[in-house]
Amino acid sequence: MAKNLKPTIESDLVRELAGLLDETGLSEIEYGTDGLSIRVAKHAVASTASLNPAAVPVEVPIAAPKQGAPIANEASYADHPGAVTSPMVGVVYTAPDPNSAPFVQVGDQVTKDQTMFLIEAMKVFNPIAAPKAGKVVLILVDSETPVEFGEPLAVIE
Amino acid sequence: MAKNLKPTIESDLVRELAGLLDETGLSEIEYGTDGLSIRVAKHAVASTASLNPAAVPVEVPIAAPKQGAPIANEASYADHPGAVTSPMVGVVYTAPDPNSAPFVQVGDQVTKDQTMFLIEAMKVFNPIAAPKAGKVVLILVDSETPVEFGEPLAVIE
Amino acid sequence: MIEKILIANRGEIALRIQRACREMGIQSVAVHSIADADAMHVRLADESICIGPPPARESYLNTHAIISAATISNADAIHPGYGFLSENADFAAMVEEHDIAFIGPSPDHIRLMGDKIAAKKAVADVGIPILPGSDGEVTSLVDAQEIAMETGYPILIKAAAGGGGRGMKVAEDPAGLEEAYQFARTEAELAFGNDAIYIEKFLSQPRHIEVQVLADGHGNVVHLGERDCSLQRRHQKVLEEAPSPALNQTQRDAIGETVTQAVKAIGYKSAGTIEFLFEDGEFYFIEMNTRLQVEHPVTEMICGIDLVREMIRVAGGAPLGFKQSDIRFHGHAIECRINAEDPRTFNPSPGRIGDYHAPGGLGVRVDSGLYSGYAVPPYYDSMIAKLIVHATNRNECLMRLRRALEEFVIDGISTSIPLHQGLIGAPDFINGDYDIHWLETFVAELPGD
Amino acid sequence: MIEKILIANRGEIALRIQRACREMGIQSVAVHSIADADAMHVRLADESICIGPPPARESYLNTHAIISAATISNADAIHPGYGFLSENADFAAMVEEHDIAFIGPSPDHIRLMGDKIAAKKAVADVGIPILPGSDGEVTSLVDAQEIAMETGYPILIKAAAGGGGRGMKVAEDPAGLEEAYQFARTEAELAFGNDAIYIEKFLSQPRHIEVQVLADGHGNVVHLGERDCSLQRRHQKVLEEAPSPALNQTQRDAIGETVTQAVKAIGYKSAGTIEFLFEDGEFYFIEMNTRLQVEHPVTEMICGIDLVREMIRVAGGAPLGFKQSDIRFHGHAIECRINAEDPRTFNPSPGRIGDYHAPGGLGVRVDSGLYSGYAVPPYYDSMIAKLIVHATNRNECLMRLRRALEEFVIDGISTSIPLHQGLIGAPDFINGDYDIHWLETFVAELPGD
Repeated sequence: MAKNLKPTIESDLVRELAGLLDETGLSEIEYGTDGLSIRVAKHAVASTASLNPAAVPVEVPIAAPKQGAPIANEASYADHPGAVTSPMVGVVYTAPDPNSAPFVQVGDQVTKDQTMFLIEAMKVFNPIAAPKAGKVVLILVDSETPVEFGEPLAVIE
Repeated sequence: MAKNLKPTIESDLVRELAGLLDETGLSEIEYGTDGLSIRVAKHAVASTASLNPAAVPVEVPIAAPKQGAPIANEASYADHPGAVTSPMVGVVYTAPDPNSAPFVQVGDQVTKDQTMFLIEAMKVFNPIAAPKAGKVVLILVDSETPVEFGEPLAVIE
Repeated sequence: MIEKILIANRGEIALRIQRACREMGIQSVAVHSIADADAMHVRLADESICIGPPPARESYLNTHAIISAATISNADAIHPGYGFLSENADFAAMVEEHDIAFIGPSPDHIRLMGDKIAAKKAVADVGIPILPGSDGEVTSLVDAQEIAMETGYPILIKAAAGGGGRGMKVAEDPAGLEEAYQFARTEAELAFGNDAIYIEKFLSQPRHIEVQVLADGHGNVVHLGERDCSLQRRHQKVLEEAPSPALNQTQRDAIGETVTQAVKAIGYKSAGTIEFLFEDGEFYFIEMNTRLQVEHPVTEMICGIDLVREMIRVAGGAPLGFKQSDIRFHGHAIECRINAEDPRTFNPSPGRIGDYHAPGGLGVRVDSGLYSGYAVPPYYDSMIAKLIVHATNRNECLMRLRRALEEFVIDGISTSIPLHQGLIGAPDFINGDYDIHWLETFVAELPGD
Repeated sequence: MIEKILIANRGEIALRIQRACREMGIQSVAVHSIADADAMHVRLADESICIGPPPARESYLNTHAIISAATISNADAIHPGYGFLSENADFAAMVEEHDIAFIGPSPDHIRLMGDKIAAKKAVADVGIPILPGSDGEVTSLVDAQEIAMETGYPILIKAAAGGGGRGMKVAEDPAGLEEAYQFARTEAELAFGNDAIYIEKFLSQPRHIEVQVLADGHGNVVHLGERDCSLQRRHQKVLEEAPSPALNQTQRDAIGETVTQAVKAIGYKSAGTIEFLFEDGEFYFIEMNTRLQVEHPVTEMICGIDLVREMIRVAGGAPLGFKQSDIRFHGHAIECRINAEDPRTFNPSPGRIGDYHAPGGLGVRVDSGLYSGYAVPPYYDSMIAKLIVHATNRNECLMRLRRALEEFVIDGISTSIPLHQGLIGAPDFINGDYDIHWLETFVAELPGD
């Protein structure tokens, strides 16, 4: 079913902040821009044993209730440079019809603009074209399942 | 404001805030402008770690409304090892009566158990004795003013 | 029976509707733009679907994406909230064509009330008092001059397709009429793609008073009293209260009855609001809002009725569970709209919330999707919270409001809380003595920094 | 006129009283122990005075410190809240001797109701139904045997100085009487320094139903309906609701009238509660609480009256502003007491709060001094928040409660929120079918970890 799009962990940024923490001798840095916030901390007393869960170096804002929809693992592919993401809400089809072979399969070489999927929205079938040429290394959706805007469908490398 | 650019860390700003932290002797700085917020903190290294969070005096909770009564500067003397603190709520007197000289003055040497103040509570005058011998370096209250429990009255060194 | 509702909105109203769904045992689907992935209503939703990028026209106004989202999630109803698609008749029709219930009035009623000239005629026909002026569209300057003379100056020229204060021009006297006429037509064409204009008497010191109605489409219509929304800045309501300090019980009962009969006569269904200007004891129709309003909570507080619940029930075909005689009004309620903006310059102030602590205790309600660590996105309306207080009478309500505003902590961004604190200390406001221009003057006279 | 009130309490009730003061334009003085220097009510106070170290007997029970604090701050009244000194007649008398108004009943009424034998006699004389049993103290085993036989087994032996469930022993039959008698006397002597005991009929499946009254000392007394507080664990109330699902309107009106007349007859002043056991349609007096109660908000929600405000008004000499006929009851309210404790083991869980987010929206009230970063001290009662919801009827109230509990975020410590979530899903509770033993059984049958 539909999934939340969640920001992936920007590990490099965390490492950079951790470096700054050491360099400056701070015990905490919180860094926020729209859509991303990182807090890194290193408490002196935590060097022997971690008494305090707040010492975990990365924190996503956590004050909101947590009953929301589960976070899909595939969401982390959305920022992959070779990700093919859904430009609309709809139902994805991996083949032109149920009796045909899929448009693409893992391992296939695709050319730029080659049709990889169809997405049905408002009773219209919209072809989803490969954004670049390359090899299909992952297909992240099953045929006839709903997809949301921005959801990763496949990865091309 | 473009928000979809890949975020980066403004390391120089963090370094500059860290420098300001050292320079000003603060333990925390939060800095926010549109679309960017940075918080840096440096906690004093606790000499002994306590398992009881209620006993840790390091962090002042920050979410509560701020309209509360102002915190007296003298409050910081309460933890001074030579502080003489009020054992009760009442009105303090620095002299046995308005026409007499004060019990003690700054610069006086006091002996242990020497009367330094009177505190009137429930119409009873309670003598406040020096907890140890030493020199009176500070007197923190005026005569006939109200004091609360634990309020520092004087400092002996 | 409605079993799953897609909420085609964001912010506090999405959360408000979601709460009603949860309390009714109805599943809810949150749709959101990329910028709202961390929003409270998305986190609390049974299901959530990202429908587009941050700009509203590509997400919250993207009718295809929303209908698709409803289809793939098997939602059997859509609640549009306020703003966005809530008064878009074509969208309402499209929803119905997909066999999804639109939680609101019929497309025809939305369309009728969206055309200000047609709406005025329609409500006048069913007994709603209107401002004297032209009988529909004015198409020539000569006609305008004649009508203005009959109506009496000053007069107001308004765009037929306008609303929310846009597309209006005052003519103080015959000399100013031609310029105002040409200006209004040009602006109407530019702003709405439709240069139709009409003329109304201009009131100098009116109050904005509106009457809330609920209709079930089975012939049952009730009114839930009035709201006084005169405190406006640039035609945006800032603080609303109910009941209005300006009405007496006779006026209240009379306008309520008039509105109820009119709404019944036009065959309206769902919640709706008829807005009036009120001056010298007379009501004059402004427009009918065919949707839930931002300020609906003040009505809920004084009449004890959950308006969103009733909208959902009615959309599901249920009759109203009460008659006019069952409705009792209790005490006084005030709502403050809290915006992410500088309280003096009114510049928007999006950004990350630091500490957040909502006021609590007796008679205090907060409708907000804020939480500590949430980032207010810069793409949408600046309203981030509504503080609603209720008390036995207006004076106690003001005191409670003062107390609650003092308790409210929203760190990290600027908010309009200080403006509200100033407002509730102003003698005119304390006395209930204000019109629709009062707030602009109050703001202009605030001491500078 | 009272101009400054010292609040001799802590936690949510101190904040509750402070809010009432602020809404009435009355200054407030917070007194606190060292452990509570960062408490919300201290931070919000006009003035605050530290009165002692963490242990309550040296701070919140330290009468001298509190009176001194009132004196140095020129407070003209003291509100004792609940617990601590609220039912200490000597303290009330001491306050009055210092020309400070005690916001509560007279010392004589506190003393009378503190003696359970005397209280029972006094209320029986003014028409309150009591449990059959001894006519006052029982001083010999022989008397006990005779009275028990007349009353009918099982019987309950209670300490005259007891309360809150302490000092009670059941005798199932004549054979068990001697042991129960000796045990009860010894325990009464040990627990209360007073071995006086009395005998009452033992009810097997009673509900706990209490009636709230307000009296102004000028002869005006009203009742504000009942609360059902049957959901108890170890004699501590866990969840309260109003009205009781067990009463019909005739029973409600009858007990309300009985209590009102009785309270008038004894000349009582201020807020008070008469607690009953209710079984088979009959009420039996337990005790009268001569103070504000933890669960007072459920009454406030259904009758729209601010009980703390009225207590303050009455203490200042004002007459009640309403008669019984002015009081209307609306809908249903439930209060959940949220404790800092493990929801399964009930072990206390003090400590620092991480994220804190209170539920909001229509019909939801939170009374709590919690905030993000606050440390719950280990020295006091574990109740840290009260969640009160109000809705049109009991079913909607349950749904709203469920929704509000889901929204409530209190991180960093364990709380009893999961217990409440379990409770509101239990069919017996949903049906309103429970007695004072029900919750103990429910808790015992909860699945283990």
